[in-house]
Amino acid sequence: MSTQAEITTLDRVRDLIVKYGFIVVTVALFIFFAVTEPAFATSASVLSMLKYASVTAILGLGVTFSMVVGGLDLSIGSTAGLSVQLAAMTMVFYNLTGTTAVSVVLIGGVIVGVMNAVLIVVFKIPDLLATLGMMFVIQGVKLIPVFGQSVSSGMVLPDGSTAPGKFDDWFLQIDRGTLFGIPYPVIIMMVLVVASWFVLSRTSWGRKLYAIGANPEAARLAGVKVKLHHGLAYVVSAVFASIGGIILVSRIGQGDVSAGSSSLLEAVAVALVGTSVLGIGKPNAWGTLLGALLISIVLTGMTMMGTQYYHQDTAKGLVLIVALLLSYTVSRHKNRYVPAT
Amino acid sequence: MSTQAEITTLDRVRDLIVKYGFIVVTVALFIFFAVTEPAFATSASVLSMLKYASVTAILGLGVTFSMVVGGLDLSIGSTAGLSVQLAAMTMVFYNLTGTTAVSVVLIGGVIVGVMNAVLIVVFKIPDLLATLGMMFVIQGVKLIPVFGQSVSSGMVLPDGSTAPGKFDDWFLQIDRGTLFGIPYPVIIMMVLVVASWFVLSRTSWGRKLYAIGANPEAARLAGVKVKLHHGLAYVVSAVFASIGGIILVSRIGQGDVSAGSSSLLEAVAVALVGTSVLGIGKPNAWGTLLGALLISIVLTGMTMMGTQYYHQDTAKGLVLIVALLLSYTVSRHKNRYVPAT
Amino acid sequence: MTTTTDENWALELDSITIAFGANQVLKGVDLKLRPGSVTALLGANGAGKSTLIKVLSGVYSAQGGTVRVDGDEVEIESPSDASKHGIQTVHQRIDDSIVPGLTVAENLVFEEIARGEFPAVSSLRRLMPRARTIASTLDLDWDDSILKQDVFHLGIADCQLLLLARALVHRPKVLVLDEPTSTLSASEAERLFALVEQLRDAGVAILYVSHRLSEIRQLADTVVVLRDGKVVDEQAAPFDLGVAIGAMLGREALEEESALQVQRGEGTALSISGARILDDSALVDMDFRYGEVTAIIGLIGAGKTELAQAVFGANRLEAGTFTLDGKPFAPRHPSTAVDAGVFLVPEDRAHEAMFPGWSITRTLTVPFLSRFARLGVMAGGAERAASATAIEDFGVVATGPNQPVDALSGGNQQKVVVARWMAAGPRVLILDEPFRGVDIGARTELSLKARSQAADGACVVVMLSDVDELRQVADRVIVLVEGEVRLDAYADEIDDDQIITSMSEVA
Amino acid sequence: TQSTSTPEESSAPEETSSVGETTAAAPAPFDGEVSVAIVQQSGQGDYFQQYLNGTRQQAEALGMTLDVYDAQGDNATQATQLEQAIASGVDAIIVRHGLPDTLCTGVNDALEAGIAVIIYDVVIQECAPDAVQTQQSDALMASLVLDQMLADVGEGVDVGYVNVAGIAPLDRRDVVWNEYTAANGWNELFKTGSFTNSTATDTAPMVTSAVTSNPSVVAIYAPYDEFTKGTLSGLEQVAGTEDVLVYGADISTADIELMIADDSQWMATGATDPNAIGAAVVRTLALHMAGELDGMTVDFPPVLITRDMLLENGITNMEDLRSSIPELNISDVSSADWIPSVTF
Ligand SMILES: Nc1ncnc2c1ncn2[C@@H]1O[C@H](COP(=O)(O)OP(=O)(O)OP(=O)(O)O)[C@@H](O)[C@H]1O
Ligand SMILES: Nc1ncnc2c1ncn2[C@@H]1O[C@H](COP(=O)(O)OP(=O)(O)OP(=O)(O)O)[C@@H](O)[C@H]1O
Ligand SMILES: [Mg+2]
Ligand SMILES: [Mg+2]
Repeated sequence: MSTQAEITTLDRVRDLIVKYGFIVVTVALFIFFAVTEPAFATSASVLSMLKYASVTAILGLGVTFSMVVGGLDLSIGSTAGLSVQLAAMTMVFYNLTGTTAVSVVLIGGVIVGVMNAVLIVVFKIPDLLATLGMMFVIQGVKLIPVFGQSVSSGMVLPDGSTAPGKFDDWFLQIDRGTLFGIPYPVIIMMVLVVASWFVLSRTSWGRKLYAIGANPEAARLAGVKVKLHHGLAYVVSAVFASIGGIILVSRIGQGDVSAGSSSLLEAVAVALVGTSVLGIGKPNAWGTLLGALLISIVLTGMTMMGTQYYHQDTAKGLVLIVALLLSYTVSRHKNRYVPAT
Repeated sequence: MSTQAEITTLDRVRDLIVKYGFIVVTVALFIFFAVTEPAFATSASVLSMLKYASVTAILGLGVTFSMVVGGLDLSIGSTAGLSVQLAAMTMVFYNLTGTTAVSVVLIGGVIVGVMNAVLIVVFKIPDLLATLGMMFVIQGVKLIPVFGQSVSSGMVLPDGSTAPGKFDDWFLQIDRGTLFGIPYPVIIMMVLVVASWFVLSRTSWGRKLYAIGANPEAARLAGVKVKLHHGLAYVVSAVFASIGGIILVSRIGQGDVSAGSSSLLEAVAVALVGTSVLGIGKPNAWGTLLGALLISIVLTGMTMMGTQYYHQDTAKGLVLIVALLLSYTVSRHKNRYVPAT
Repeated sequence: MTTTTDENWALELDSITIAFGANQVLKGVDLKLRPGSVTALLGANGAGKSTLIKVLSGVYSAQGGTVRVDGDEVEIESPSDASKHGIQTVHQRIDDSIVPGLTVAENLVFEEIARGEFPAVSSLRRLMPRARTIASTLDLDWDDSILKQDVFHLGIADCQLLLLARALVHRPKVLVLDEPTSTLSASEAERLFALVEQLRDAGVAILYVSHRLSEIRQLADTVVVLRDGKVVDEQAAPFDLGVAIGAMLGREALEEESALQVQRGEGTALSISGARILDDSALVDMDFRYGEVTAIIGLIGAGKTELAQAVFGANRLEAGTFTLDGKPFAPRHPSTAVDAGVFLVPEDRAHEAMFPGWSITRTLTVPFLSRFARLGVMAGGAERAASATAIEDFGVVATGPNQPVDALSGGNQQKVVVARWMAAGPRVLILDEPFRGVDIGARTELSLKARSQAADGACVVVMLSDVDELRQVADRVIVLVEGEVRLDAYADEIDDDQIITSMSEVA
Repeated sequence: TQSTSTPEESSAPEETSSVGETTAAAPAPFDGEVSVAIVQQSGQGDYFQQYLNGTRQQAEALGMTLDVYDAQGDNATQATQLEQAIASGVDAIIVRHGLPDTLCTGVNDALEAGIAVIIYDVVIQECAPDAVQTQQSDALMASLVLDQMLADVGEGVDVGYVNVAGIAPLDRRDVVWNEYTAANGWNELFKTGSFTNSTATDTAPMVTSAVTSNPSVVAIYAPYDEFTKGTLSGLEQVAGTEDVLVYGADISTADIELMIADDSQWMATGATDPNAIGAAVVRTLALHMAGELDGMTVDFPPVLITRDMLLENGITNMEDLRSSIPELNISDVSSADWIPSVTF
């Protein structure tokens, strides 16, 4: 057994590289930009970086939950977009308070989540397919009550009347307000990251979710209510999307028809990258956060260097790939491990 | 064996429903539109529907190959976009012939495919991650040589000179020309569908690909060069994307920065739907074609009925979900036969 | 280049070594196979048998040592190299060789497809003749409808037969069988033995891995014992298996099975009435009592798994009601059964009990998370302690509670999945084929555990298809044939012949 | 094909509009059934929704039936949909936005098929001279705003620019911008912006970073209201940029809300009323079909709208704006005594 002990020490060394290779990339990039761009490392710009990471990170956390149970929630972006419309409608069309708007949005999220869950666990449609379908549906449905228009106060309704309401100041503060100088979105993001991390890796529920992702049949035969929890994971995912949507709409200050649509791939990207950081090799909250930060750093840094937007896509992709090379290629032996019994 | 014989007869009944449930949806929709919209069933509009489906179908076939080996090529849309730029550059910037442009595009496709393959089989990066990274990279890279602009004949280059070349008439005919009244894109689509179907289900190579997707370990034990063929599938996928791109650019008649980007999700959708039609339960060429036709029918039909664009998204999603319900919920038991990795 | 050996061996392995990371699994294995003879490879779980075989078949390439075929040194870098040199292997894990999604026929000819021995273009119809040929080598009575269906419709046993046929059709020089009977019924096994003997007489050198001594007695000309990556004993017939087992386990063979003290329990724990187990079988009633080990024995397809899973709430029977301690018991989901103290150790541990990459600790605690959680928050300490104890009690060979279960050998994996349920103090414990791919040492330990659990008052039910195994563990015997009870008696009231005859009598 | 009057079709808000009186009988072909199709590059966003609304209302007023083909920003789709429109056998086609080379062939096919074609904002004259060419004057729109900017910030200052290349109207505004920067010694410190399917949201962070590293800019020109929105929320993230002035383009109720917000930095915008344009295009088409249109090109003049003006007149939405700037209605453009002009 001494031999096997060595194996694990070896593994530990490998893990170190895998674990920190990615973080090193992030930090290195940060330092690089901080040096080349004096304005980069200022507290103001760091905060705004965090702030722009927040929505991606929060959506990414949603995706993470769906990945933990072995699926992938493709409806996350459009769900965020739906929230934007719901919030705007509630306040502008129906002249209700921001609190109401938030509740409406969260309820909307739960409903979407439940619909995904039903399609997947009751009707047995593969996760990817079901959520892809929902993505299209939501994208369309969300625009029906607003006649495909961006909702803004004072807009004229079909009946010719003018929309009575406007955005709550309180609601606008969700994105703009700060606590001890830290923007609320950043605080919300951190709270959700810590919560997700705790739930996933410290609670029995999280353990069940991972079990379902690892081997649903074995989980079922161990008495885990697979369908229930598989479905709940998608409800969580959708609720996270709604929270992201709330921040988005509070940022835009009006119901933007297209908001959220571009978030999907980025959210999936950070969640996927998240699986490869910290050497955990499975979806996890901190990894997702790190992924979001990395992307935010790259975008901000490059814009400050005055590069064209399309160079940023290139960089985003390259960084992603480099990070993956670091993890997967270094820790390749782990993956190759094929138990023989 | 007797019990098993019964199983299969039962299955056969189920299969009938599964097999035709989807086709019925498609035909039903076609008839519905044909009745409500006189202009819908005219040969002209049927042809343009087929033409409209061609690019989605061809990209969908690419995705199908990547799915057959158990992966999913997310770089397909941006590869098509890359082809659009390459073709435009070759003809407009360098004043070369359409034939050269086609070759350049195809070579470009092979290169992308090989890069995907290397990332996946050599560096062991999970398919989804690798191609996602490539997607971002290509999206950016394709814009660098064209300064982020849509290339059109007579455009002014940064050095102040005017671009010398223009699109070949021959090249433009790829999309606009017809044979016996059938547009080339439709012919190309059909050729590729038949070819893909033949390769996948009638050749040893196809069986190897399916084996790699279903049980790589078994394939390896039997002596299949898993890495090689897994990689080749991605080369095929990228080449299909390039062909789709050629049709796109010939249709657009100039470089278009945004071309292809909207194709990804639709291509994935039709390929995924394809797995659920004809009761085959695994990625297959005819299914993909049918998926593309269905979506084309829905979009055209609704457009003629003069509905808002967002109703079309809704419909697209609903049809997708209905089709899936038909297949997966009716043929629920088939899922048991999906390999438990 | 040829070497000067006194005798011409079909296959010579010379000090083969291989390590995974720093885990030296094979430490210099020497092995010679005579043409026309059967060499049995014995070894405890984790001894390295499967690994050695994977070296032979080109799955892993040896890091040290040489391989000679017919005296010529050969490089075996890939599975196709192996078959090029006439070495055919049937691996232990069926799921590593079957390709779901392809038809039975395509699976039969798959190796030939893989090696490009088929024309690049070949419709299913063009594959059929070859497929029929291969099936016929084992005279499998598979008609075209079966050959054309998805291989996933096949039972686990049929899959095993398929793979055997696939290997045998090549008339190999060297045939390697890694625990081929662990999923076969007695009759199917007999058919296999006949075939093995026939091949031996045809001059094939056969390497045969099994944990079933009866088979080895029946088949083997030579016995080689592998222990911790080295050959520790080699015998020619007639064997002293006691010595062999001693060498294999590194201690004296355990007490004779007949030393088992039959205990009669009292108080019905679980009773089954009017149950239809298989599609069209007659209704059956059964009672299971506390304080005794009941073995349900039957061939594959007898419906043992169906019954077990129904009691555990994992699937439903067409008809039948259960009562637990006299109260009606109708589990809709395994969770209900678990709460009621009714546990099942499933048949296929890889697919039904293990989580890829999960540590021993996590694997052990899944069903009982609430016991290790306060307000839903896991108490890591309690968890680790519990698993340390379990590893201790069940003698699991592992680096510690954090080692991934799938890095253990078969026997130790089985110990873990059994320990998971036994440690939790079951009222009714059902074990479905608990001894599959488990060496005698582990088997004995597991049997003793089961018996002591019964002695402590639990109701233990074991699903088996092997009489030796039954003798080792059971107080009471129920013979199940096609979902119907053929015999129900205490172990000391009947002899093996009665059991075997009733097992194979069909209505 | 359903006519525009059916409810599910007019689900876009019908800005309160009034239909003018006609003093003469309609000439051929308007004495009978006339069917029109609009083939638009994108229908997403307020501007295009209002444009389409104007088109619908005017078409309805003229008793035309209208099919809407919407490529959702996909140029290849637009090409195919143009074919479909031709195939559906309408009398006239309105082509709105898109790439010249993409549409040229289709437009000519339509003309050959005897279909009247009117183009909005696609530079296509040389390849399809028989199509009526309309556009809002982007050059004028840009210079109106930039004159205002010059008046506000003066010459020789540091400025920022939010725009992307490759989109026809934006390129036309770009030309003017370059003239002004050259002429007035404006020092362009950054050019940024991202044209995606959520332009405003994606542009904001880029502006934030650009401004953070170029704190000395006093004014930013963002000649497309999605850019302007992005610029505003981008600036919000950077302390000390409260007095950077923003100059935009286009107008909608949503935009007005942003311009009149307390201490809004959006000073001026050059705009046409999309509703009015949408309507004017239909009127131009009608004249053309009746053979009464002289010339083959019509330009729709934009107006300058400043924040001060909005505040002074207490303007909160498009309605107020139109009532206080009637020119926006351009109802006299392409009008005739037999055409019931729609005003908004
Ligand atoms: N791919 C691998 N990587 C690391 N260790 C491995 C690998 N395959 C096997 N091992 C280790 O090598 C040892 C021997 O495994 P092997 O499967 O050969 O045992 P075995 O004799 O076949 O046992 P069983 O009778 O249970 O099948 C075990 O400790 C196992 O953990
Ligand atoms: N993996 C499988 N796929 C399909 N059919 C199976 C599978 N396993 C078993 N069967 C079939 O289900 C029926 C009952 O199998 P079951 O496993 O209950 O038999 P058993 O009595 O438990 O024997 P054993 O446990 O040795 O397989 C048999 O016809 C068997 O062939
Ligand atoms: Mg083994
Ligand atoms: Mg069984």
